[in-house]
Amino acid sequence: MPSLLVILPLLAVLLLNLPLNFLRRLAQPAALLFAVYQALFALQVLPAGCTGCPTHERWFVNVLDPLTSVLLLAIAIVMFAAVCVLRATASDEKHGFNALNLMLLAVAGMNGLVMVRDLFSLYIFLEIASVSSFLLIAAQRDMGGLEGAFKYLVMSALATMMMLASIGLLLAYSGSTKFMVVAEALHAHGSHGYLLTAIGLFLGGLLIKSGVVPFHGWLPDAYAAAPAAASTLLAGIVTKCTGVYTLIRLVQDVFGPAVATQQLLLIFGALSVVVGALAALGQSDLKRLLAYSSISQVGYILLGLGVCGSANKFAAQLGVAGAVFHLFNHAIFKTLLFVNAAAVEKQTGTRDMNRLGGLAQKMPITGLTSLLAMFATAGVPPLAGFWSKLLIIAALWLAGLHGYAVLGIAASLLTLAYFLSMQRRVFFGLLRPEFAHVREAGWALTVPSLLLAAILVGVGLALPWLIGSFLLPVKGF
Amino acid sequence: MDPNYKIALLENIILMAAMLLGTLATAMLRQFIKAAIALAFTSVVLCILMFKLAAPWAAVFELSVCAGLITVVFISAVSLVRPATEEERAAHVRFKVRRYFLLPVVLLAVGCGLSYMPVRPLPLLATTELVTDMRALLWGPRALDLLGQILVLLAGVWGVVILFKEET
Amino acid sequence: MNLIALFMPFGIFIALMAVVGLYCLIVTRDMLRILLALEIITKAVTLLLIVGGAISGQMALAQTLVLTLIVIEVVVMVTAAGIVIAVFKHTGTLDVRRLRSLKG
Amino acid sequence: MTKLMYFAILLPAVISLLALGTRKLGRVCGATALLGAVVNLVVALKLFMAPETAVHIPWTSWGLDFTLRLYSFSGFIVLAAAGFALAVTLYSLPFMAKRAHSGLFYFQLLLSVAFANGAALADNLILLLFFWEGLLITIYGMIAIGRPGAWKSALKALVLVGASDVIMMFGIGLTGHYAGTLTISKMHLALTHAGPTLAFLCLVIGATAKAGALPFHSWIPDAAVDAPLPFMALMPAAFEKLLGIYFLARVTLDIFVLTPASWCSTLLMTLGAVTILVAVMMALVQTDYKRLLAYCAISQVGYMLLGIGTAVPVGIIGGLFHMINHALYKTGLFLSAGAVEHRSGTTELNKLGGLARQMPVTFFCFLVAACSGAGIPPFAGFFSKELIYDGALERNGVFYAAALLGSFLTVASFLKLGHSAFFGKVSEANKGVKEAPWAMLLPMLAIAGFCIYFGLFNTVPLHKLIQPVLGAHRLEGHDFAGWPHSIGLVVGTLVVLALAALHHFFGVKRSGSGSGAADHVRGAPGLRQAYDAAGQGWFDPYVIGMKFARAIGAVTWGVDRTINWISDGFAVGVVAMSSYLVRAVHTGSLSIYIWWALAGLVLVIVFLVKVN
Repeated sequence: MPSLLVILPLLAVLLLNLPLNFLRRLAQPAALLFAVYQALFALQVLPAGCTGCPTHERWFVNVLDPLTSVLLLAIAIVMFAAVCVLRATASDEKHGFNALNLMLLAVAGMNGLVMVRDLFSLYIFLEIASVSSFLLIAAQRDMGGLEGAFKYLVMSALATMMMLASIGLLLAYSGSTKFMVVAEALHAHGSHGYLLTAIGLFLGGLLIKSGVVPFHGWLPDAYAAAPAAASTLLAGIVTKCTGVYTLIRLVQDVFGPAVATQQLLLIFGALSVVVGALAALGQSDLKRLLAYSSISQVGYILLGLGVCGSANKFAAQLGVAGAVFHLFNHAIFKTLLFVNAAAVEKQTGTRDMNRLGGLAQKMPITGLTSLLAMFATAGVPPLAGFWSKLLIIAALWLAGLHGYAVLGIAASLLTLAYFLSMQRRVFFGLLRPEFAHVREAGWALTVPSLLLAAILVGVGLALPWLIGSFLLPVKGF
Repeated sequence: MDPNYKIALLENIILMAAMLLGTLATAMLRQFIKAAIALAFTSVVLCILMFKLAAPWAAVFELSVCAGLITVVFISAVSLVRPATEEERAAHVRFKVRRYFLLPVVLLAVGCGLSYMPVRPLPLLATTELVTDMRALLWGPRALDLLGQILVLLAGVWGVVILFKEET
Repeated sequence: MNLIALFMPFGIFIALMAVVGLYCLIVTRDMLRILLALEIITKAVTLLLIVGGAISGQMALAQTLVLTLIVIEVVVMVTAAGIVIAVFKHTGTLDVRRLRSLKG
Repeated sequence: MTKLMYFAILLPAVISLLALGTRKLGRVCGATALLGAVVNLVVALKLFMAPETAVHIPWTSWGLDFTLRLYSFSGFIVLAAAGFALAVTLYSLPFMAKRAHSGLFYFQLLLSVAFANGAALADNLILLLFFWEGLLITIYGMIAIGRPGAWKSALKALVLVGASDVIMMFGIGLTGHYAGTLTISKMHLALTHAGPTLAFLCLVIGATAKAGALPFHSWIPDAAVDAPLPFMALMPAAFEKLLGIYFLARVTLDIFVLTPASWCSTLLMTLGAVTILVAVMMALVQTDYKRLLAYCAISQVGYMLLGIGTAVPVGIIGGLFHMINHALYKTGLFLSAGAVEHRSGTTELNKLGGLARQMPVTFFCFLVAACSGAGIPPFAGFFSKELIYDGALERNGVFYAAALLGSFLTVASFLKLGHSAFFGKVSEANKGVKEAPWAMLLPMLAIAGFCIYFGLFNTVPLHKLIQPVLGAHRLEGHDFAGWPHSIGLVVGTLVVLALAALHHFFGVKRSGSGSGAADHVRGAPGLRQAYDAAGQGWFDPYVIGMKFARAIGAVTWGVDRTINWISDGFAVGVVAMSSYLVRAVHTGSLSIYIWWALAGLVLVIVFLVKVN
């Protein structure tokens, strides 16, 4: 029952807020349980999802294709990690409880978002996830959080306005907001300026939401300023769902991979890859570095998506498969890195990398898993990130876009450079005397770290199996 | 062209011009309260326009919620922050008008540009399914939107709880 | 029927309203005015949705969309106002230029 | 049975993780490792008994499939590996007890078992390569945890074995290309064209390098000194030989069709003969117990190469039989070296002596293993060597002569080793030496038992283990069990043995001590210069390679300096500058960010409209 994935969090929020004290204590286990349920559900429909799992119900009919199922799985995993981080870092019970409710709402929004097939419903669920995210960022009412939330809110409102304008224009033309109807209508006069304006407006909105250069201004501020649990959820999955997933879905299903769209995706993708990596290189705030790294990695996803309409069918298939795979991988390793950042911040009280150092001795699990995540991000075999980057770069090369392929490889070096600098400044080197008594951050942070690291390694090793059964069919619907 | 349509169009254009004036007033009025009231005025004109375009439900909603509730939100917000900002506001006034000098130029450029832009004709698609009963639509195919509304409202409630509740 | 001919008179005004909103959004330094600017753009978009429904004949659909849009609009505005007030309590000002501690 | 095959790979791996987890717990970790080895042996026994079977799980469309195949040969290898693993694990319990990193050692030992089982069972070349490379990692790891500074030897092993593996990878690619499949059991390539021949040579290099033949051998003697001793007994003495020769046999028997007429066969035999002679010459002059054994092990690989290279049934059977015999007696010898090291604290022959009285059981085991290695009837090594001689003689008398000469030198070096370690005067330091603990003796005795058993009752191993590998149709009705058929060969061998003994007594008389029995060889005109050169690493490809690399490095130094400012000053500068600029434009101002977004939006729309 896919609709349960939206209704259960809603019911949970309603139930947990009944004026009964013991219910509050059940909140975190309930949220974890829900995450596990969702993960199991997604895993169960994943194998059947290749052809599209038929679902007979009122709201979500036949929506469980591979792309949606993969996103559902990623949402569940990131939510699990975020709830764990919340448990470890919440300043007091009240804050923790508030944040948990908002997380449940955000997850309900994202679950709906990946399952709807209607432009306007998409907007609604997008807005649910976004509003919950603003509130999660601002929840502590500290200055940084408020600033980040305000910037995010304004840019996000701008983005939704663009999307709504596009929906209005398309409504006037096609008389509907359903993906299928709009896609057919666009097919008839796809090259008319009016419709292209509509598409452009929607793309612009999505590019803001995904934080692609030059639409990205809000992203580093929001990521860096948010409380640990919120930034885990936000960086791990919210922007991936609201921006990147939607972009993939709409470009594939509704707007169609026109030549101009592809070129735009490639240009913005390349710009993001380079600018994100360059900006990350000079950061001293750990979370801000990770935020810029996110921009850079989203650029890779866009590059992969940019060949989705290539004349070389195999390249197109590889590109989309790579984009979706990288989306999933990025959700995993970025979550892992944010969990570790939360552990470091919790144990040392700072995120300034110039003041850290040598923590790998004291926090071996955190150091090791972030090394893994870093290798995965930079694309070191056989971790998951290597394969997805390989797919993307291979697709670019096959499609004849050699320049972009070379750029992708070169930017990998930059990725490695800024992550090595991070690893060196935080985990290696000399341990500062004030951190002599730092210890590992406790199970609530190490368990999700280890889990996510295991997923990274496992997915990387299982690639030969994954690629035939899940990844390549993504393009096939 | 149908003369009735032309008259209706003229009325609509007059209304939209009023709306545009309302937005300009919202943007440029010095006092915030007045700006908020100008926004409410814009909403009222939009409401009339909706009535004319045969959207009574939306019009009622626009009138009650946007013209009413949102104005209240703004006014109460500004009353919450007013005391300390009067001086600052005064300091801004001097160059504030100057900042809006460019707006008429931009508006003129955009308006002219759009009016004289050559656009190929685009045929209207024959709509396949025409649903006229709004309630049937809202409870039928678009029931998902209602679920979404509930979720958004819940998020809003949490927003109020988190942001407005005094720290104890 | 030509969609462009039907749409253009509305389209120009909607675009002009949006431009007013965007202009205000960029030049203003008052955080509450930023919210007003967003509201202006929202008005334009609301009108666009209604016009879209009117042109395609899907008035019922357009109305349901506008209903939902208004609900969401209120929630976003309340949230935004809450954030602005919280910022004010921290800094004692509504100047958006003060929101520049996160940079680089 | 398919489940059993998974068990054979997964169980040791899982238990290895357990050992890693309990590495701080000393005895618990050892017990875990022992348990792992026992479980593995049980699984291996069951596998050996099981009928021929295969697993095939398609992975990719281009031939990388998960394919395992259990048949007489792979079952035999898995069983033998399991036996050695158990013996070495049991032996390590006392040996590693007081040493650092014992947990890591057990972890890697069991992991090696898993990889070895995987490599033996794999029926897909890429899959095989995966397990093969896994062993490379454990080799590196196990050498590196030896005495301080062992990482140098580990690196040498990694580079040399890695280099040969790269060649093998290339060979696998070529083979897959020509055969059109990567499944080993589906390949039958004739060595008639240049392409397949090149592929064959690459694979042979991979296999022989793993077995430790020239010229990829030089890491073994270094590792012998640096690595923990059980590693030597396990890896170079047993696993590497088993797997290397196993793969060589599969390359020559299954993947390619090697005929006696082919020049490849002659090449293999020549390589074998050269390996025998060069390595045993080196062995003869060593003054360290372990180094001597290491060179000896290399030389024995030559016999196997020679036997398999003959491409006639008797030679192949001899080679394979020698593989298992050699694994047995060389493991036994290394274990005896470990026992000596464990008790006396040194393995330098000059400092040893007279241990036969103090460590009688160890001496007995050494004696049996050495006899087997020297080819003295009726020990196992005698029979396998006779078969190889037979095969060599069938092809060409020169190879027979070389093998016989090698045998002479082998005996001489074993006599030197035994004499100097176990006879003569007891040195002052070794006065209090006692017999090794039972956990070390038990594996040694078992191995000694097998050396005798496989000799006296050689029908059993030959009928059950070796001859099924070739299959009835290739044996052409021959049966190689029992006593050698040719009396002439036996006489020849006995004469050589006697000559070696005479030579030894002559040497002892001349130099006055057991360890100096071969000094006259070391000092012989012509040979002395060769030995000196070898001592300086002139024949060591690693050393040569490093010298070469250093020379190139010196030449490119100047070029490098000129490029340096481009890469260091220029490229890094550009990156740092752009990074600074990028950060500088992120002023934190909301309206600027909105500007960017709007500009982007206009760009998107204009681009879309214009390009369409």
